[in-house]
Amino acid sequence: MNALLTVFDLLLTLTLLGLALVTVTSREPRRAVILFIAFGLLLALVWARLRAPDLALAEAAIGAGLSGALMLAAARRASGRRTSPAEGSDAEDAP
Amino acid sequence: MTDQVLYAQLLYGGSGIILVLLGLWSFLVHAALLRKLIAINLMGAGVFHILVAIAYRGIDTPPDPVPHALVLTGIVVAVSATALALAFGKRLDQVDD
Amino acid sequence: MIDALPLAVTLPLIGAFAVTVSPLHARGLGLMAAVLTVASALSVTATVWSDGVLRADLGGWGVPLGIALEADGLSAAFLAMANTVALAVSVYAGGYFKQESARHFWPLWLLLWSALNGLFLAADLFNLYVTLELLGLSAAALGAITGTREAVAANLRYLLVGLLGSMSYLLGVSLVYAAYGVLDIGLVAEAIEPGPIAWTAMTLMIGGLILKAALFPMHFWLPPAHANAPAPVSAALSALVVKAAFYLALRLWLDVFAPVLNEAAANLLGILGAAAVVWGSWRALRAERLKLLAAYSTVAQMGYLFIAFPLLAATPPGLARDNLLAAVVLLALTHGFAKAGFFLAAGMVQKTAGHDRIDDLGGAAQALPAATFAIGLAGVALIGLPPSGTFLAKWVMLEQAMILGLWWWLVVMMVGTLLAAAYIFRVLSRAFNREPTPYRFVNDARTELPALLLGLIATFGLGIAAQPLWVLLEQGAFG
Amino acid sequence: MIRPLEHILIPLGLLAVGGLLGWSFFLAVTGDAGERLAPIALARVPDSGVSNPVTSVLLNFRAYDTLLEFAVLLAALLGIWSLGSSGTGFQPAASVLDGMVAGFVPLLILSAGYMLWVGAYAPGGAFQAGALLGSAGVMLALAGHRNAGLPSEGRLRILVGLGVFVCALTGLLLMLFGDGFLTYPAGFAKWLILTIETAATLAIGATLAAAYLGGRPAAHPTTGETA
Repeated sequence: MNALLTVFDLLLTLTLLGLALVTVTSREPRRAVILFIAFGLLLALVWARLRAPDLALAEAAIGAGLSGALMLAAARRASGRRTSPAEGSDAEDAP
Repeated sequence: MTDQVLYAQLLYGGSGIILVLLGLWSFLVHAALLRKLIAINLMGAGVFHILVAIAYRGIDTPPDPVPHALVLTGIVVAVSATALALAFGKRLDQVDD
Repeated sequence: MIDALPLAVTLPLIGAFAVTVSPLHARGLGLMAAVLTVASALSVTATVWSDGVLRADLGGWGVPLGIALEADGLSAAFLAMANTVALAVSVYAGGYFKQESARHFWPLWLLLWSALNGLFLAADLFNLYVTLELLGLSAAALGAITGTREAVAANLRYLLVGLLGSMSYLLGVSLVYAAYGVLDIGLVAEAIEPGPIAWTAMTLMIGGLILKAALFPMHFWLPPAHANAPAPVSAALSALVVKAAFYLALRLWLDVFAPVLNEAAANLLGILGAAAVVWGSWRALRAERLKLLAAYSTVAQMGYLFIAFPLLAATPPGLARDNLLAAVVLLALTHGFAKAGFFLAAGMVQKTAGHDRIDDLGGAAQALPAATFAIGLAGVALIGLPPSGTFLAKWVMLEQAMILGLWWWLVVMMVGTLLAAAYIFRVLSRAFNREPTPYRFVNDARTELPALLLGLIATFGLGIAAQPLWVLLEQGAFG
Repeated sequence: MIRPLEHILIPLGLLAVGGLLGWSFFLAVTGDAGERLAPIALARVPDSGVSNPVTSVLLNFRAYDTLLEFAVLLAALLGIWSLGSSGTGFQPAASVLDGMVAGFVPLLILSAGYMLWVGAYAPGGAFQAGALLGSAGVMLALAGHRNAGLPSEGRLRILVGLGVFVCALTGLLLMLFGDGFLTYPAGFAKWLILTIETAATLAIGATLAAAYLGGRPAAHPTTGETA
């Protein structure tokens, strides 16, 4: 039982970190946001495992859900604006 | 504290630290607002993850509610800041057009 | 039972609700909330003065479970300065903002005010994080209130930098809770021991605050953010908001991390402060716009405050150290009054002339005598000429640096003072370059008197009557 | 292409920071912090008026934090509003989506009420409930409702400030007529917490939905408001 839990914890952590890594390295705004939402949902799952169901609910609804919705709207605007010329380097559309 | 709990605290707390570093790296090297915001939210998630990890006291022991309350506060602060920053970004787009 | 500590935080919150709900009466309601808030804050300071340290256990649970508010001499001094300046800013804003911008200004301004008071009174490390975030968000929102490209871009950067700073701070708090299991400042101070945990936590927390206090080289966000905000907001940002971050750094340094301090960290802060003094003063001298000059001058003045850390670290506890600490606080308070007065007066110049280009200020002194006089008074305090509080404070710091044999800090402060004199006289010489023509001294009392009053307090009030500050700081601030 | 700052210097710096952090965290977790505040907090939960420990901390032991947190939410929304009106809404949704929304929104509102009530003794509470209300607003906005189901500006202004107001007012009244700021008298804690939470749920829901619209609600035809 304990060994199983240990392996489960390790897998969960590795998935979480992997998801975070692909989130920060993805250039396309919309894709990055969707990965971020997935990350938030997985984080909620991890917190449920750590006996923090209140936080799991809040993270899923606010951290992933509403932050994600806000960012998706922004990403849609961002890709709408640069439909025409440069789809290129990420550093170009600086704030 | 049993070894099982210590292992979980170190594993999850350690991954929280990695999340903070990953977010910090992304915040420093990426210029686009959306990527900076994702980065800072990831950093926040890392800090929250550390707090959740130290609140954990075993699979059948009630966890420490104080860090949980801090994290809940932090989540709401994070979404507020994200919303405000995105509104700033939207305004910049409008002024540019 | 009336407890002034929670009142000072809650009254502006209630006021913010009132002006949010009835934006048409924003100015009247806002001023009413401002007066009530000032009254409660000053009564806190007066009570600390007469009765000693004040403490309130919110929720009645007591520490470690509950949150406490605490006012000692240090908090009371900053609280009194911040609330006086904030009242002047409020009166000025009542004349400055017209209907549409007034309804946006007032609720955010009262929220910012509440965050300031909350920060000065907080005795809980996590509660401080929440006040920092409230301060950062409301400050950035206020700075961008004009909606121009420059203002929004500058304040977006400020917001992001501020978030990074508070994240670093929160990480430090998490580490403290993990290691010591408490959040109350007093309890953490009892539990803390020298070692890597305390080290890392201190670096994270003070590092985050340095970002927010715009210490060189993290100052890059400040000049555009403060120079592009409307004048009353610039005054509050430059005089109060960065000062709050400095206050908290000083508080942590003195109260929480006292057992783990070392000279290397203090020297690093001092070196950054010295660089800020030279760089900020130089850029202020080269600035083309009056408000940009004032903003760079803030970078320099924040530098002086951080030079105090190595001096404090090198001075053994006793009368000399108490005097040094009081001098630093006096410097911070004087700068608060002077910079707010400067920005408010600069706002009048900008509004009347339609621009704030220093080279084209010709005749401003004749058109706006009161504003020019306020700039002159604030200038006296920014340079550190007698009888301003800055003069006295710098004198104590210089003396202590000489006694300690740390002459290089002395050189930096001298250079900074000369540069400050140069940039202030540059403004004044431009303002006075026309034949005098008779005008009224005061044109618009509501906006010019607050600036003038702040200048007077900075130059005469805190200079000639600095003694009470020493008495106030004896309430729990001297070690 | 290797950019030295991005690919070498910053990662090296972060590695150093990470090492320091990891080391300190290891020492902190394996040190003698014991059970931190957990035993004290859990022992007092029965006196807090609610049996969910997290709600106890949030709305009783550390309720002052929560008051300031409501203020943070309000500040963010006021900042968004100061930058202008929301502008163009979303395209009206296809009828399928509209039908889904018609079913979903009441469900979300119901779950929000349930979440609020259940927060006293089970996972849930004002924040989760408020978030559900907020998502109902987001759904309506996505389906093409211009104001995301929010009321007119006058009422909306009351709604978004309600969390700050009710919590601060409760605190002050308890200070003036009771034992101290936000000190709930025995026996009333449950109802005071529920009152604050109800106000907070409405405020959080309205604030999050309004923040999603990204500007002040489009002008009501009768008021003729301009940005």
